[in-house]
Parts: sequence; C-alpha cells; structure tokens
Amino acid sequence: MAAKTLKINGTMISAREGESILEAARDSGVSIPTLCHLDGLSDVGACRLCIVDVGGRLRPACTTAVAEGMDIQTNTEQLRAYRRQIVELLFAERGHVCAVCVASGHCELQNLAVSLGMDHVRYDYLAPTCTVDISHQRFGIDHNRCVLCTRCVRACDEVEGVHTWDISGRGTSARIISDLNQPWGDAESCTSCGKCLLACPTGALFQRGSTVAEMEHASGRIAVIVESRRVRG
Amino acid sequence: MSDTPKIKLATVWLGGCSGCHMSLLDLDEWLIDLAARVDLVYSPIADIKVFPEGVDLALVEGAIASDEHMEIIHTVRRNSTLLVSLGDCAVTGNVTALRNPLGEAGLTLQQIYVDHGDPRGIIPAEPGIVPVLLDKVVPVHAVVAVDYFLPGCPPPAPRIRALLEALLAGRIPTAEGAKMLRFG
Amino acid sequence: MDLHELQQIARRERERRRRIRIHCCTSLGCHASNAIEIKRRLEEAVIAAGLEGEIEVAGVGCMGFCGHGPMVEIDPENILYEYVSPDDAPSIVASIHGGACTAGRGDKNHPFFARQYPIVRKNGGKIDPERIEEYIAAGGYRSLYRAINEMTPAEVIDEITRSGLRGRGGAGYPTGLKWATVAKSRGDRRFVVCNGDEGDPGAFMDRSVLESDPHLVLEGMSIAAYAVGADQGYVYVRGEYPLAIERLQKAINQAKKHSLLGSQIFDSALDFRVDIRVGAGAFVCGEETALIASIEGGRGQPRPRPPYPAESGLWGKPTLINNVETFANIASIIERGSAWYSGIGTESSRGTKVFALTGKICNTGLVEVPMGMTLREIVEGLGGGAPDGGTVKAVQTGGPSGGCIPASLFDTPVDYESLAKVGSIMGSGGMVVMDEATNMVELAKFYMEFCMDESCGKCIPCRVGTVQIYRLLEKITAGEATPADVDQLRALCQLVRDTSLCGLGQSAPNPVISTLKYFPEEYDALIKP
Amino acid sequence: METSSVSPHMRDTSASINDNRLKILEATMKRNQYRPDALIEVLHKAQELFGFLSPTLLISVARSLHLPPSRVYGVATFYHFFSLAPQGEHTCTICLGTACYVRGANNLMVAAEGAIGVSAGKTTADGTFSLASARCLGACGIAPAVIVDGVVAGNVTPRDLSARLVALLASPSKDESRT
Repeated sequence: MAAKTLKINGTMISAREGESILEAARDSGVSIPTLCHLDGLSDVGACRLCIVDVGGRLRPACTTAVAEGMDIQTNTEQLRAYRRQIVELLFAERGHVCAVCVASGHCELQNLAVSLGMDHVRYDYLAPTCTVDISHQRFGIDHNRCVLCTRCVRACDEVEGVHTWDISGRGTSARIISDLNQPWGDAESCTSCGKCLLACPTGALFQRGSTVAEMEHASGRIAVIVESRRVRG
Repeated sequence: MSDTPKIKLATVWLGGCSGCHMSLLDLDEWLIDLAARVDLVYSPIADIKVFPEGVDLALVEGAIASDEHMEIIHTVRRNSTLLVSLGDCAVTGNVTALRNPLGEAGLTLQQIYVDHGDPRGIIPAEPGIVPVLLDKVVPVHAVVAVDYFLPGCPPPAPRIRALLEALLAGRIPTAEGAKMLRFG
Repeated sequence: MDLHELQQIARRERERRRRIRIHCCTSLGCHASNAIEIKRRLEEAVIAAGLEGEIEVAGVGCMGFCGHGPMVEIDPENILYEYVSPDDAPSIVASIHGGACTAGRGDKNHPFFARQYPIVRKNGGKIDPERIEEYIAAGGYRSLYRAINEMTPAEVIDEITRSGLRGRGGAGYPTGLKWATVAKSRGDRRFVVCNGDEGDPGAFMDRSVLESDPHLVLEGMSIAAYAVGADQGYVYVRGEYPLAIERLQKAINQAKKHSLLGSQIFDSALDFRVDIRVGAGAFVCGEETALIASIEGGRGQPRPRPPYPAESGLWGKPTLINNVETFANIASIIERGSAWYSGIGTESSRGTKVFALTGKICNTGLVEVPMGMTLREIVEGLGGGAPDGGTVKAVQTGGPSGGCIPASLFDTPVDYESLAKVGSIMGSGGMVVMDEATNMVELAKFYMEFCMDESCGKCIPCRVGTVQIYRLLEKITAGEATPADVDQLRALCQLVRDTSLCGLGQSAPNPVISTLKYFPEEYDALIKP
Repeated sequence: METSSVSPHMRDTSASINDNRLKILEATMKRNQYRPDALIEVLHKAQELFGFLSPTLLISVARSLHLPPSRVYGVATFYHFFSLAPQGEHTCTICLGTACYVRGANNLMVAAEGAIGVSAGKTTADGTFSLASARCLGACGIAPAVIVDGVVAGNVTPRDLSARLVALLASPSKDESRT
C-alpha cells in the first residue's frame, strides 16, 4: 500500500493510504480527543470532538482519510474552544451528575471535561425527563447518562450481529431503544452478551448492582474481539 | 505575615448538603495558617446573621434553589470582590438540581410530598418561614457573575487549599488537570 | 418507440386540438381554490354553448401567479382571468365570441410575466401535465432522442459542462462536473436520483415543476442516465406533495407505456427505470447523504462526506443526485445547445432560476428570471413590493439555511457568489419578503425553532447547539438577555456553523448571523444593559 | 399509551388475521419483494390502511422485511409523518412554513387550539379531532394555508377557521351518521 506524507502540527509524518487522520496521528504519538469513535467499530463522525484543522478547513479526524501533502493542526486554540463547547453542550443536554454516577472516575465524558479544562457549563441545563431501565436481569441503562454516541448500537450490530439497539426520535428527543422501545428485559433479540456495556463511554450502560464509581467499561475489549476475529478469518 | 492586612473571607451555604464546608474543615491544621491570614466575616460555622459589606472573598457552596438563595446570592455578589463557586452544586446544580426534570416547584412538591410520599401528605407552605422553592434549580453563575469555579462533590481539601493559596498570594488559580477540575 | 412515432404522436395531438383552448390552472394553489370545479363548469359551459368543436378546456400546470389564482387563460387569444370563481365559467366561454365576462381580467403584460425567461417553466400553464401527448407535442422527448442517437455520453456531459449549469438545489455545484465524476467512478451499477425533497418553507418551485411538467424532469433524468451509465432512477418527493406524486406517477406510467422509460429506450442500449420514493416528513432528507439513507429505508441521517455520493452513494454505488429544477433544465440545453444556455445569466451563474415570491409581497407566485437580476428588480419589479402601502424591509433567501438580506442591499444581483457575499445563499429559490411589521429577532427564532425540530440528532453541535441558540433567542425576545448572552449567541452560532456534520447544521445559524449583522438595532432594543 | 376513553370511531387496529387491510399490506410488501429498503414505503401503506402504526403492525413489518424491530421503530419515529398513536376522526393541519408564518399562521394556530381545545400535535380525549402543524405545504402562494380533513384551503382567516372547526365538531361523526 502506498505511503502518504503529511504534516501534523508542523511535523512531517508518513501514513498508510486509506488510513484515517485519527489513526495516523495516534501512530505518530499525537492524541486527538474522541467520543463516538471506538477501536473495532465503524466510524460515524458524529461527536465532532476529533475535528482537526486541515489546511484551514475543519474535518473529523475519524472519518477523513489521509492524503498526500495534508497540513493538519490538531490542537489550535479554536479547536480547543470548540471541543470545550461541545462537551459543555453534552453536559447541559442531560443529567450528567458525576457525583452520583456509577462510572465516575472511569468515564470518558468526565475525562474529556477535565482534559478540555471545563470548569463550568455556560449553557442552560435542559433537564429532560429520562428513564432508568433496570428490567434486564444483569444490566441497566440510565438515559440520563447517554450521549447518543451509538457505540452500543454499533457494538451490538457489528460485533454481536444482533441489532437489539437503535435510536428512536430525533434531535434532543432521540433515545437509545431496545427492540420496539420495550423494556430491555423484554427485548427478545438481546443475547445478554454485554458488548454494549463494554462499548459505553459513560455510566449509561451498567452492570446492575454497581454503585457510584464502581462501573468500569473495558472498551478496549471490543477491538480485541474484532481483531482476533479478523486474524482467524 | 502579620504586617499584611487580613483579607475578609466569607463562606456561604445555599442549596447543598454542606459537604463542601466539611471538606473545607478537612484542611485540618492548615486552617490555623489560614486563620492567621483571613478574617472569617460570614459563614454557617460562624454565628453571623447578616452578610457584611466589603468582603474580599466569598466561597459559595450550593445551587440556587429557593427565593432565599436568590436574595442571598445577590447580596453576596454585591458585597464581595471575588466570588468562588465552591463544589458541584454551586458550579452545575448537581444533586440539588436532580429535581428539575420533575417540573415546576408546585409539581415537584406534589410528587415528593404526596404522590411518592404520604398520600395524606401536606405540601409545606409557610411563606416567610419556609423558603419558597424556585421552579428550576440553577447554578450560581446562572444568576450572578462568578470569578472562579472549583468543581468536586465535594472538592477535595487539597483542591480548596490550592485555590485559597493562589488567591491569597494574588495569583490566578490554575483550572486544569484532574487534581483541580474533576466533577463528582 | 422511434423518432417517427414520436412525431406521429405530436402530429395527432396537434390535429386533435380545438382552435381555442381554455387553460385552467390545476396546480396546488388554484386546486385549493376550487380550480377543479371551475374546470368542470367551463366544460359544461362549452357544451351548453355547443362550442365543443371549437373550444376545449384543458387542466394545465402552474401559471405562476398563485396569489391571483385561480387563473384561467384563453389560448391563443392571450387573455388572462384571475380570481376566477366557478360562476364565472359561462361568461368566460361567452367572452370568446364577444360576450361580457364577469371574471377579473389579468394582465399578461404585467412585469410579473413580461420580465420572466421561462426555460424550466416553459410548459407551465400551457400543457396538461397528465397527458404525455401534450408534452410530446410541445417538443418533449426530442432531446432524449437526440442525446441517445446523435451524441456519445461524453458529448452529453461535455454539453452540460459547457452550458455552465450549476446545481439548483442550493449549493450550486457545477452539474457537468458532477455528471463526469459519476460517469468515471468505478461501480458495477450507477443510480440517478432526483431530489424533490423541497423542504425549505417558502419554496415551492419543485412542487410546481413536478405538478406542471413531470415529463420534463423525467426526460432530464433519462438523459443523465444515458450520460453517466445508470439503469435505475429514483425521484424522492416530499410526502407533503400528494398532487405532485400523483402526477409524477402518472407520467412514469405513461412514459413506460410509450417505452420512454424501461428497456432499450429509443431502441438503444439504454435501460432506465424510475421509481418514486415518498418522503415522510424530515427536512434533513434534502441533504444528499440523508436522502440516500432514506431511499435505503433508514433513518434520514447524514453521514460525513467524502466519500461523495458521486463515488459512493445508494448502496455504495456511484450515484448522481440533482434536484428537480436542475433536471428540468437538461432537455432545453440539449435541444438548444450549451452556447445558447451559457449566454443567459452571469459569468459565474448561467441560465435562469425559478424563485418563489412569498410573504409580504403584492404578487405572490413563481417567477423564472435570468441569473444576475437584482433583488430589487425581482422583489419590487416583478413582485410589486409590499402590499397595502407597506415598505419591504428584507428578503430571506434560501429558507432556514439562508440569510436575511436587508432592503439596503437590494441592488445585489441574484447569483450564487453575490448572495454568499451578503451572507445568504441561493438555496432552492424561496424568497420570503418581510415588511416593517416583521420583527427580525422573532423571525430568527422562528427559523431556529425549525432547525432545532428538524435536527436529526446525530452530531452534537446541531442537536444541542440549535436548542441552546433557540433558548438564547427566547431569552432575548423576553427582554431578559444581557450583552454577555449575545456574545454567547454569536459563539454558539460559530460553533454550529463550523463543526456540524452536514449542511443543515452548518447553515442553521445563518438566519441568526445575518439578522445580527443587518438588524443589530432590533436585538439591541431587547437587551438589558 | 394514555387513552382515557376509547372512542368507538377510533380506527381499529386489533386487526384479525382475515382483515383485508393486512392482505393489502402483504401485497405491498410482496410487490417490493420484501426488501428491507422498502421499509418506508411499507410504513406509508400501513399508516394509510390503519391510521397509525401499532406495535403489532410494526413487529409484523419487521418480521416480513427481515429487519430488527429496533430499526423499524427507529425509522417509524424519525419521520414526522408516521404516527404511533391513533389519530382523531377529523384532522386539522396548520402550515407553519415561513410564508404562512409571515402572514399570521400563528393566529390560526391559536384559533384552532381554542376551537378544538387541544394543542398542536394532540388529539382530543374522545378521539374526535387531531390538531397538527406542518413545516411547509408548498402552498405559499395562498398563505396562510391549512388542511382540514385532507382538503387544502388558502388565505384562511382565524375567524373562518374557528367557524369551520366548530361546525365540524358539532356535526355528527361519520360512524354515527352511517348507522
């Protein structure tokens, strides 16, 4: 495969053809914040946190392929400001109360807020009504914590091959649903494999019985499953 | 140290659990150092009824949840040079704001005291004695300008100390890294 | 079907015609104002007067002057009646032989008509959209024949490229270049998609074209299919347009019956089938990747581009997506040549554009004018300015994705670049006129509510950013906002514009940005110090 | 779903196996070769036949088109045209497109809400009337426009609309008049 030469933050690097900017940056030690991206799953370019400046235009690093001669900036003042605004918008959208969250201390959203220097949220808290569904024997879903990244939807569809999860509605009324918007425990298609829990970046999907700060998502395991499946052919 | 004039410090307890004040007290012996450099002119741990004028630094714990909070916070802002939102309730609304999805104050009280409480329950209403709830709990900065934010539920004592040390030394407190910023 | 048969159909149709045709507009606007009853009463009146041998009544497509409908025209006498009621029917028929007419007389020399240059709307108000024979008699399907028999696909693309035609859906991408990309893209199958999801409120050009001249669109699509090598087409029409869907379906059936769609069109190797896909009420489906998702039966959520649909579209195959008006230009370009077409309009924006003039304007309706005409000529010249002695304050072009242009900039020529320069877009062609009674902050809020409700929810800046912008506008209109809130508003607009995934999100703040720019005093008046 | 009192004229969806509407729906799916991408076409047809999309209908469509139920539900709730709740016997849709807005469509909405007694997007408790808003009907030439029971009307005034709706409410329902 042909190599592409490009510049990231002023440094020349070479990348494989067809690789995303995100992969190329990580290979060369540059980290770019992400939320809807998860290694092993397809990319949707939805959270917009990985936007980078490509020759003056903003592009999502996860879905933009490298090209010869690209001049990429990953951490300009403008990008940092936009990323912080995006994370603030998420915190304002639903009830992300870290103090009483099962994933506190192990949460990608919480960590993003820290790394982007978010000391407060400048927007109105929308405070929507969100349910907590603990009808499943082992797992629960707290919609207050959901950021609609669709990692669970993709893990279920692409890795488990079931597609129990999808999204209903649109805009801020969108909600993750199981089967026909039934309680998770009644969703016949669910195999209770728990891959959605692995994929979830926040405290939205959790093991029942876990209390504050107890829920750790081993999201890296999704990539391991996918990679070993690929190697085995 | 003694030749520098003491700064006037106030701490305020609004819609919160007082955990942030507990965390402040967790500073243990450093409180003695602090006492040498500040005059505590208003605080739930000091018996002072009226928020004084000319306060240099006010640490505010808790969200704005009632008409009383609303009145106090405006006084605090008017009478203080620097105002710090201390802890997640002040900064985000946090647990205090968990009631917001239930709707306006009347609906909320109905659900808490009657629907999910005692069906014969009575909604407390003693104007002038029991503060009247606001329809929506909001963070402090939604009502008045805030100079610094110190997240945490509660903010760990070293985090409070780092902020106070910076302010006492006339520096801008750093607002970065998990040590200073993590919510929860 | 061959050329001879085509000519036969045209000849038979001309022979069938009566000397005088009473054209009765049956497009949506007039349809909703009793046009069908008027047509029936006219037919009765013709029979009652015993004039069936001389006069026929034809239901025709949109005449454009919707605000003065229902409209009836006597052809070839060139007499126009407006605000017609069913009771006027006998006197209209009688007037042909000198009787007095009770219907209001319209003026064909009115600037509204006189300054138009109909290409897309050439058959509007002239032919019965439900009869393919009338389209063929008007020269229809000759261009398709010509393209297939006298030109190579590459020559067709070249002709379109040289015409300078740009996408009429809003962004103005060069049509020929798009066709060339699709033709060159690798794939075992290619698709042609006509975007008829005209979602901009205040725009109804595409509805009118589909209702008035569906074959013109089908012919354009077939020429495109030949040029790019597609065998299947889809017309995606809004569910809000039942009449357009009905007429388009009739047109497809007729074209199939005459072998103008299907296998071996004009005995060539071209196979092309067209199906209608009916939208289900989602503005975002006008965005091409969302439209593809919707045709595939999914949630109409956009995906990042590249890859562009020209390379990877429907089911991952190269897909040509043009809007209704773009396709409606094709047959004329093939018929009259790229040199003719590129002679119309301006250097960068060739040809004509159809605009829907609505809002606080005297002459509501559709106009087709050469690109480069100024806003003033369109709004004041053709549109006649504000009604009831009012003053026009601004015009919103491009719908919720466009911007508000103040009257002080009405000398701006209407072309893609000039409109962009003043902070708006061409969009699909809606022009909503505002007079001094319109509060611009309220208007910005109206648009933001629209974008908020229509946000698909996929990307965060659009999903939540539009809600926060809306809330700030609510705070402003309630008189509770401070200057800091206005700064916040600007910063959010910038975020949503720069970081949203698709065009809907990226352009959602335009109405706010443009009203902040041109009508700051209306915001200031509402801000607390 | 909240249905305090189910009105007799609410269209029935507890379709029996022999229901002719199911056969028509089946024919639609067959004509589309049960292709998953025909989902929206099929939902259009289902709604046209049954008035709304019940869970039973959605599940049967999902099975026939080999789609996961969540996918079908996701699509059905994405598009505004599809309704998962029964609609009233009469419907009034007010266009809130820009041209209609500029010409006072908001006042029409207020008048309709007053006449019918429910807000936009809602159906009266007795199932008689549904009030809805539309984005743009493309009838801008005759703005403001409304659709009452499927018929488009233009240049509508609040007074006309109120009178029209009050008259419809007062008229005997179709079912009653049929018997």
